[in-house]
Amino acid sequence: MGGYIMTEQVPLLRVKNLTKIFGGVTAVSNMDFDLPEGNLLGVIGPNGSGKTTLVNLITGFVKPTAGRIEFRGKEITGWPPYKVVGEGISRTFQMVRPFYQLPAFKNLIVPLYSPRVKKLAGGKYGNRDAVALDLLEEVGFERDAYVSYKKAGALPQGYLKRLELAKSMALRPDLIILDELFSGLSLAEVASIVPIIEKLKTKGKTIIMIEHRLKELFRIADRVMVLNYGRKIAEGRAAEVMESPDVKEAYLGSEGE
Amino acid sequence: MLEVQNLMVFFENALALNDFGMEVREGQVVGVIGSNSAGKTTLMNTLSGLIIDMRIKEKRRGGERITVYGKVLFKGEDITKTRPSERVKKGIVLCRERHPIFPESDVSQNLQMAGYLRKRSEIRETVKEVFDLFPALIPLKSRKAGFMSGGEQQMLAVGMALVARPQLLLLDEPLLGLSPMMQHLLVDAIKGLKAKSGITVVISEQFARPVLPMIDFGYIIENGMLTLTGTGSELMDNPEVKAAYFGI
Amino acid sequence: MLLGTLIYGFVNSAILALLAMGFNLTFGISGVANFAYGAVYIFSGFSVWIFLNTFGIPYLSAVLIAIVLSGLMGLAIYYGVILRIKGMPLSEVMATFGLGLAIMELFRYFDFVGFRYTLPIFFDGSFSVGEVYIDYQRMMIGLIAVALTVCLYLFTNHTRTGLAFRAIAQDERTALTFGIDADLVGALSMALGCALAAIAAVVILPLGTIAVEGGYEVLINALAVCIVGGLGSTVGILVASVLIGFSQTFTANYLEPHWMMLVSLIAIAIVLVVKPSGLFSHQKELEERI
Amino acid sequence: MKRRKERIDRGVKARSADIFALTSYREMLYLLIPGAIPVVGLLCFTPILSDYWREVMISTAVYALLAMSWDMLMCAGLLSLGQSLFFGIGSYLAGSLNYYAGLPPILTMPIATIGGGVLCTVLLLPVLRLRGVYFAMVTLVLPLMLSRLVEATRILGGTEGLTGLTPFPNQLTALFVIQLALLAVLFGFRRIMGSDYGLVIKGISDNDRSVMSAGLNIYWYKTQVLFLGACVGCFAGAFGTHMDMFAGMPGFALDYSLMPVASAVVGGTGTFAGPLIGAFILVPLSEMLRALGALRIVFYGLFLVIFVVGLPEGIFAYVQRKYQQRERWVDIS
Repeated sequence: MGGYIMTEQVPLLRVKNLTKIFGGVTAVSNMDFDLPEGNLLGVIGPNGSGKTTLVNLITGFVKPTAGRIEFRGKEITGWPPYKVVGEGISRTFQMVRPFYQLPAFKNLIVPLYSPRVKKLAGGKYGNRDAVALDLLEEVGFERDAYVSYKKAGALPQGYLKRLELAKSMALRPDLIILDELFSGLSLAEVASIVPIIEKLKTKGKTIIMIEHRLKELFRIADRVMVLNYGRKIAEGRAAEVMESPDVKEAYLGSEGE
Repeated sequence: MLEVQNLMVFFENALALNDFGMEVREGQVVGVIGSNSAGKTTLMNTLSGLIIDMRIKEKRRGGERITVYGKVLFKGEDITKTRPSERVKKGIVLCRERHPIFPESDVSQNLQMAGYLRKRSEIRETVKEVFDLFPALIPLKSRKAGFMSGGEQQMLAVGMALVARPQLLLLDEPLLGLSPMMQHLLVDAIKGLKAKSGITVVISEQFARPVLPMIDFGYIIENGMLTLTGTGSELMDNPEVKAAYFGI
Repeated sequence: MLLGTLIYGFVNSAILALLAMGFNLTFGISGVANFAYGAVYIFSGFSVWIFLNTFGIPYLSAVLIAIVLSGLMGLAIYYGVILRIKGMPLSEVMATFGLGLAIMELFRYFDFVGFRYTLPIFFDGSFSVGEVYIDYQRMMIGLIAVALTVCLYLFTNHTRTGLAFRAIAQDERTALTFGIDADLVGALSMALGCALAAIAAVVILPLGTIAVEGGYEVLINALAVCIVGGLGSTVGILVASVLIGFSQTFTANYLEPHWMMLVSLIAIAIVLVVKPSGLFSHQKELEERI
Repeated sequence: MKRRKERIDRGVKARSADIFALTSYREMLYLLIPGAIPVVGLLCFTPILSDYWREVMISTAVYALLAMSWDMLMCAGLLSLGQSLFFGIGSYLAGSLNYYAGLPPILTMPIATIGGGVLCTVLLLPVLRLRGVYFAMVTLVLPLMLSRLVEATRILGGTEGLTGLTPFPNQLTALFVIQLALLAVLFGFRRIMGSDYGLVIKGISDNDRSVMSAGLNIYWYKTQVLFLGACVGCFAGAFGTHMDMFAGMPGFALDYSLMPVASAVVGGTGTFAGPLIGAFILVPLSEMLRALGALRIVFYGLFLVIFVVGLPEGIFAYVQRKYQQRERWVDIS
């Protein structure tokens, strides 16, 4: 169990004995982990190992069967999503969920409208359109290009993923959970998004990334956690984790990568 | 076996496929490689005839106008305007992207449904073959498909396409969202399929790495246009392909 | 008293289940809420009456013809109206409702109003269980409801067309890739739904008079049962019709009859508040999973 | 020669997204004319009608209000089949205030509007979590239930209802009251939906999980929309009560539930102008069909089918598209 960063203060996120059972199938069982502030935790595991359910549990989209989630020492187990966001946790969806009928930048109006943003902005909303366009530029939409004004339904996947990222960033969160942000993106697109995440990290944001793209993930992750059948089978630094025979068998198959 | 000539597809004013042409010989595995929204799914929908159905539905709804120009020839016969169900009868079966399964039915029912146009004895036979190909599905026989993991669903989806007894199997992004182990498993399965039954496969992918080694011929498509063609190894050695799809 | 209530509660439930079956079938498969359902019900009732009294056709053949006619009417509605607006639920509801309105009021126009519009019962006579008398017709309704449920279950789970029905219900575009023709299956489901409405009509209507207002009532009842049970679920329908049927009968026997409607309405409201997607809908479980 | 029909937004439309880009009177007119049509049409045209048609206009306006209230709920993804709940509650509230307390219409109508809005919102609060057709079912059932309750308990005049209520001073006053209300609701709702708040509402019906993950309590927003819609519906009810000098069980009748939906479907949903147009077609149409006597409802039903099948997107959506887009044939080489 090496590789822990020993700190005295409370971790940003603490998950204890988290369990979720769906119609007889245990999706997440007895999950335990701590996430110190400013860390980037990578979560990997085969399909159906409970990664997305874990995200849904933390963000309140699914209520846990048992267990406890603490954020900054405050218990948030079973809170509805909007309250969890209010505490400073935001997420992206694996299957993007934009408002297809709205122009790309208008998509960001909705998160910018949230009470959290209002509180952080000192009670003033200001010109949301301008903020939205700035955010889009931050995630790689070209400034003043037509693409920001296009209907989200007409955007290619790469832009939709960026939009999804921008939507979670708009909430000014302390913890961002990225659910398979890179899935369905080409290498070039992934390469252009990685710096955005690195920049978030240098700004002191805590990030959980769920990924299949190990190469990119290992480059930026501080720690990696491996799930299989709803259980944590390994946790630690990337290199150490990948040495574990359990992980090799469960995840990479015989060949490895 | 399959020939596509000057295919152009418009979604209202947006051009999804521009002057696209390709050719598939019997027994080949052909790859269509391209990044997101390059037109791969549109191509697959056009080949399987789904686009005809989409056009009718959009028209009824007064939505986007879909226009298709060009020709699709299957065994020398023009099938550009043939309905999807007729195409399945002729042996063109598409496995759509993102795990196309029936979530509320169990695995064996899913396989039965896929064999709608085939005889019962044929279904029984192919279902057995599918279980041979994907032994992981056997213990899941009576599990509701919606409760299975993405990888299991994708196996099932490919299995369902096989039950429809294709001569030409179209796989639309079969590796999307799968873990490396699942990807290996599927690629192996497709290779085995080709070796065993000599089926013709068109596979569309955005990840060139796992696909290129197994294809006989590949088309690289960008923004709806054909940019490169060549055999699998030719493409793998091509510096541009390397730069774009291998990140080297 | 209690035994009688139980038995009549069962018959009442069977009637509700019969009424809801066709509506549920069409909705479950093609996603079309056929608001002309009540009109089809009335249509088949009147057509049997016309065949019997105007043309003098024997009862059984009149019934069969009426059922086939209703099925054909379903086909006609599908190809004539629904096909053009498929995928827009509200438009479907409005168009079928308008059509149903036209059909029912046409009967009123031709003066099909009054007590003489009754159908003869199939089997005369009754028998007694303890102190309760039940007539054969009511018993037959119960039996037919059970038999039809079993047939439908077998049909949707074990025949090719039945499986195609369920495939279309779950994912139309994927079903299309296996050569299942969505329009054809949708039309068939509509025809079958209307035929089921006709069957319900010919067995239930002999208990009372055929009235245009009955059409609206049938539609509301079918809707209530389907939604409480969870749209598209066969088991749900059975449970819901038992729930509503018994609650109605109990109110009628132990409270005053004019509370009957109120009690069943309250039952519906409570079920929906407690279990928001109906009693037996799998949708929610699956949705949570994603 | 291969050809294909192309749709292009008119230049003015593209520019009008940004108000400062308007340069000429022509472009100003382009934007203003559609808005002016209902104002001019209602306020100037209807007073010259005969008494009978004024009466028709008034009941049309009542239905149009209900239809717009329906559309407001629809914007937040709440499919209501029970607009008669709003109508009935507004009607009974205004009626009993007038009947028992003797308040004049000028007081009963605002009280019934706000009070009814609160009451309806509270009634529907427990089912706000229901989606789509399930919400529709409850809303369909509630007014039926209330009218049975009135019948069974014989409160509020039972089946007889409350009669002899204070009418409006004259027909023209009533006409202007309802038409001003109509215009206020039309432009007010359109304004609301055009704001950032409206975007959030649309977001809820489009993709509620996305809104939830944006840190907004969707149920709170749905409650607000429900209140807005209910207020408008209750106003219609209160107005109708004083118009007919009667409040009773017919207020919960299915007519008031179905007509708004029909209007919205015929006119096109989500625009408020659509339901308005729909109501102004369907209600006078049903009056004109009176000449057919007993066949009236038959033809009415058939017209409904024809409208829906002929223009599935709705009249307003179609007109708007034609107004804002050009079509032309282009060659494909």
